[in-house]
Amino acid sequence: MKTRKIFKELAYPSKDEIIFGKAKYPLKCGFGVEIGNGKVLPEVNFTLPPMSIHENNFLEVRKRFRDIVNRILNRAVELEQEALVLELEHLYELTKNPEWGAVITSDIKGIMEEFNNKYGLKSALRVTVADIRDQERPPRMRTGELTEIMFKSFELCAKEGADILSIESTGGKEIHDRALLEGDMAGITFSLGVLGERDMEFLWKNIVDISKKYNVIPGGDTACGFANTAMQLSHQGMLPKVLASVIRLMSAPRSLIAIEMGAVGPLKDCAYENPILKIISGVPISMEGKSSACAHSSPIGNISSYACDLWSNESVQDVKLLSGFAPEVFTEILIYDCRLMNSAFKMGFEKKLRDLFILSDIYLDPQALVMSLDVAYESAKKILNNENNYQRTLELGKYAVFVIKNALENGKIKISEREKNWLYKIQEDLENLPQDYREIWERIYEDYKDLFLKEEYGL
Amino acid sequence: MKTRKIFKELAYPSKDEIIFGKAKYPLKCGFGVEIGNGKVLPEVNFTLPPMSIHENNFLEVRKRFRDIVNRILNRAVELEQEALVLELEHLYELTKNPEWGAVITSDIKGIMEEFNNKYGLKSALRVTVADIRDQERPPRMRTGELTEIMFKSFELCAKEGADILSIESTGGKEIHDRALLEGDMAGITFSLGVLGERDMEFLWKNIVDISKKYNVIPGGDTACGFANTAMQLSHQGMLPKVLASVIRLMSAPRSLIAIEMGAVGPLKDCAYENPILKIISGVPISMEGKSSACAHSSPIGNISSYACDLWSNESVQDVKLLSGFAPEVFTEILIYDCRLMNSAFKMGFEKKLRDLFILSDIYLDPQALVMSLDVAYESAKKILNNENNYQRTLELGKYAVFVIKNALENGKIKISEREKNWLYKIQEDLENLPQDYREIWERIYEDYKDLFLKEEYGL
Amino acid sequence: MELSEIASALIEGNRKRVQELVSLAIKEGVPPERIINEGLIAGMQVVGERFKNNEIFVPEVLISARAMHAGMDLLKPLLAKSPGILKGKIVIGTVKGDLHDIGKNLVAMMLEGAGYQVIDLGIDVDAEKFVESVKTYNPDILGMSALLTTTMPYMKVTIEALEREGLRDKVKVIVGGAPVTEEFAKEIGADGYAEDAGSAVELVNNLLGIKSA
Amino acid sequence: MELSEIASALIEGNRKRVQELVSLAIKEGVPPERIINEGLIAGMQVVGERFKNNEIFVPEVLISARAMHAGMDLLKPLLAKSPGILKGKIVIGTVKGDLHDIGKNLVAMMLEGAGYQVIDLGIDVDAEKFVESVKTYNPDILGMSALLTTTMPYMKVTIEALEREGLRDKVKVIVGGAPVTEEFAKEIGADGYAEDAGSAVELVNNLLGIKSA
Ligand SMILES: [Zn+2]
Ligand SMILES: [Zn+2]
Ligand SMILES: [Zn+2]
Repeated sequence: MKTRKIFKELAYPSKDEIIFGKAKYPLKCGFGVEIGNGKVLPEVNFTLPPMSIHENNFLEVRKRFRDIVNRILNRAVELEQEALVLELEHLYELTKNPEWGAVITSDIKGIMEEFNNKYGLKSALRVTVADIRDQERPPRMRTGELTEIMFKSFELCAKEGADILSIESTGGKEIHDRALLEGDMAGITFSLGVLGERDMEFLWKNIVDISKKYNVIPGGDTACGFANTAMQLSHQGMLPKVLASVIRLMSAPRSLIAIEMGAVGPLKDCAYENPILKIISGVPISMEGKSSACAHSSPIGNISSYACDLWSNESVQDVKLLSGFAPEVFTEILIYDCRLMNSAFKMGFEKKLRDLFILSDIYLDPQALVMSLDVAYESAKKILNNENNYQRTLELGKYAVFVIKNALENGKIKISEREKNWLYKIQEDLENLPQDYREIWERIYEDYKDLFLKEEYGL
Repeated sequence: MKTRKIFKELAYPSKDEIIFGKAKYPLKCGFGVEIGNGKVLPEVNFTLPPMSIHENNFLEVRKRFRDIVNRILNRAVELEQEALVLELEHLYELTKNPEWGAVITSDIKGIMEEFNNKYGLKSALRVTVADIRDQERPPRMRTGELTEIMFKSFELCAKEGADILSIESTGGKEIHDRALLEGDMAGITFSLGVLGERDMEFLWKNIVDISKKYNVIPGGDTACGFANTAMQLSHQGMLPKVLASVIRLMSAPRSLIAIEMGAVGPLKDCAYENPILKIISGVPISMEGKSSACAHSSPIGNISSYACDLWSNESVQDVKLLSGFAPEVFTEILIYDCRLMNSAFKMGFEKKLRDLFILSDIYLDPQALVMSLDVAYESAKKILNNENNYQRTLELGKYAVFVIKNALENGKIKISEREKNWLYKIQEDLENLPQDYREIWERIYEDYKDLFLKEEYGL
Repeated sequence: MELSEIASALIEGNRKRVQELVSLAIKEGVPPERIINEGLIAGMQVVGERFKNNEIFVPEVLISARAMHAGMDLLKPLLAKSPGILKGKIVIGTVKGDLHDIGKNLVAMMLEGAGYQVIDLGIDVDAEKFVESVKTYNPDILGMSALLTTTMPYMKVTIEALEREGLRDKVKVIVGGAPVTEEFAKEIGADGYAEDAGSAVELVNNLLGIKSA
Repeated sequence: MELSEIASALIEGNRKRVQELVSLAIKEGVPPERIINEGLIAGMQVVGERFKNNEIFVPEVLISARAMHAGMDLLKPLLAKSPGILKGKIVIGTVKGDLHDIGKNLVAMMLEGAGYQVIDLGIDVDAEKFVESVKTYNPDILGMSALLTTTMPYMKVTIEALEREGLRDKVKVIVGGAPVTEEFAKEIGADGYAEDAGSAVELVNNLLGIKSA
């Protein structure tokens, strides 16, 4: 297995250098797009309206995607936007039938080329393959047929025009889903710290190899299935916000592994842990916030933009609104969001705007607090202090608790009594976890063994 | 007829005082809402998905509106938003059946009260009655049955819980629609400068009287049917952008008449001419921009916010997106937009942010240019220099041409050759128009007489 | 005279000159079909192209369309004897409860410019009137427009009325307007949907099997 | 002993104590119906209320639910003789192609907490399996969940299969999941739609004519 690159120092020696639109290691891709080189660009996401996908309607599906992309790019031209990134996030069917995903990829790329020729519109295409391995339970993460199909999908999409490859990987999620609902910190830590690590190493070695073979960019991953699931359940009142906040920080070491294995960004939009990874590695990141309210509500609408290089709407169905279809509507909103950030550079005003984004949300929700620049920067340092992924994960969980408690004590944030109780419970649980992952393994194996196959994680 | 208040000096002696969130004459209304008193609040708009409204499904319509409002207010509570304004913009049916509009008004107000009691959420309700007079052609603007019904609708809604009354009035539109498509500056000027004035005086006298009777706020009007129609047709490539820009400024004197007759704001969201009116009168204004992309695309997504007291999404259908229904999604987006502006005050940073909003769009489209603070301020002065509404209108048209030509000559903006030709044509046409409206009347009466009834304008 | 002169005058929007030239051509005994096709329609096609290519705006198209109408007015008395020389007949209207006409007018203008005979029923047109118009004019296409989400469902009412009267097969139905979608068009059983005025011409050409210019 | 002690132990999430107390009650000859209704279900109803009132989160509910299951396990052998004491029987599953289970599990948990017997078919359930389950368990309610816009249409496939088998009238069908809407539910002929896990209980109560606590 390819060795992981272990970061020894932060890409940004000073916190104040972190800013939207500028990454230490910018990228060039697609039709003339530069990412992280001084400008924030929109990353537009889109998906089908409710409809099934099968052989008999596949022509209709293709047409639908073409229509969506044509409208998005038209809107970009109308608004004088010079460059943007599109993300094709696979529906399961597009990965399960690698040819289908590849055809759609090629269709989209063709339209992008047309617009580049006709209007000079710069664009790049991110293809996010679906992690279909969890379509089998317990999932076979390395040896299953679905694993093979998934990698084939990566290959074909890379071949047919993807500029950037990404995934929202699910290694450990089979355990995390249950641990989350039970508020079991042992299960959560084991999932993120041990299973997640092992799967990320395996998965990203392969994605990076494929990327090299086809000369495309290995983008990045996200803890979406973990931290965003927690965020959504806390939004629905199912889980405490403090739990979601703690999991957010705990997910960062796991997502970092993609970069340690060779991913170079732009990291995936829905990974709110990205600022930490940018601080460590200097790669450009995509982020989403208020303008992804179409996909999910969040308590981090403005703060999430302070370090973004791409600014995304996460996902929106192709349904008609009064002015047109939702994907073009959100394209327009993203373009204006980006214009604001980019104009700030012209006024020498970018750092103030960054601070404003942070101030807007930071004390209204602990989930915003743990995303703030100060906390992200400290988290990044803590990750570098410790090479053991399980321990990094545990450490960041404890740090999240510390940060929230601190803010509480200083009267900076307010949370409900039941949230407070949970904060103390989480603190206690984390403090009681062993420093050695083999011990935690013993502690939880019985509880979770039906849910996962240890061989599939090399355990 | 009530005498018009004629403004003798600008409410803002210095241009630099103009800022979002603060109006010279703030308002209090609804359940504890303060408008223009230091904070920008969201004004959330919503409408039904495609469906007809009739007696047999009216219960369904009511339920739908209640569901929409419950979701919007819930989202506001979840995001810790302390106050917001809702706008119920009547569909024709709700005005044509005044009882229907009143019942929906009362339903909505009831839910707002519940949320105020339960969560302390502050809210106010703007009801915008539809100008149904143009449902007859040629419209009877003063004497028709539809006129009576429309005023009855105002009365009933005021009685049943509206806090603010508004309208998107159409006086002169019957001529403007054709003049616009023909690019006939005489018809356009006559419509805005003469017919519009006469109708605004008549209409707003009545609305202000009704408002007094029921102790509600007479909000404001908009040149939506004129200037926004032009903007939309120019967006579709049907008309030149320079024409839409010129009409934008020309529409300001007309919209001002609502205030001269007693309207006190918050002025209507879609009136992009509002900054000029705020500069003159000091009343709070609602504006819309990037976050109303759901309702229409615009080249003024950021710049439109520089002076707003309410920030609106214009209108969005109740259709489902991935995260919920579109009205709650746009509520969230507006809340974050407002948070950003309001946080700027905390950082002492509001004027810089205002300038940033302007810089973002100003030179990308002549329609943004004519909305900028400098141009709005000069326009306001020009309006005060001349009490004759027809001459004000003509004057602002010429000033718009001047501003665009100037920017062109200084290399600040770029427009296509065909746009340039139109700019010169408009300039010539405007310069050839008489200073006396009675002369223009003679010039165009034959062309347009089939479209309007002069008695209905007191002519 | 050359019929292309008529086309040129029309492209310039010179109504008077178009009238003069058409009169002249009639006098010279040129068949009205040729005057229309090689003069007026040929000219309007250039205008349509220029509009499509973003060279001109609607007002310029309107001026040329007026010149065409002026020419047609002179030809109409002769046309009665030789009907059907236009590419097809289209009845168009905004549905009941909806008084928006700008979009509908633009579509009518584009279609006329493309050489179709357009009968405009106006705004607020109820199902009965649409049905009557099909009986009276026997059009190739019936076009309905709606700008309101609350009036859009009326398109279905009209189609059902056509079915009840046994007229549905005699005419192709097309729909359009801001809230209308392709799916909605399919759902209510329309034959076609156009996203904007520009694409309405293409749609009609396709439905009638006529090649676009 | 007081059956309310069982309820209290259950509310605290004390599984062991619930088991002890249930055993004791059985020994004392309390009818299983009473143990369930006045002990277990009474306790779960308090838990459900607390959750609804935002006093506790899902993990606490789950712990109590586990305690309830532990108590039920002791009662099951006796229950075979007196079936139907629960409020109703519900079969639930995530539709074919869709492997999301968090939402479905939450609904199942809420329903169990409200005193319903829930048979969970799991994820990726095809129409055949839904049909079989209706034949086998004869449930009052069949619940389908979908989180994907691409699998949601499969709900209709299932309802059609029920119709074909002549089972549609024997069971009320309810649907839910992020992309599902009330209109969609109506459109496919479902009997009910719940916006979230919390409102699923209310929906089922209404459909079965049972008053909510
Ligand atoms: Zn995601
Ligand atoms: Zn408007
Ligand atoms: Zn509005």
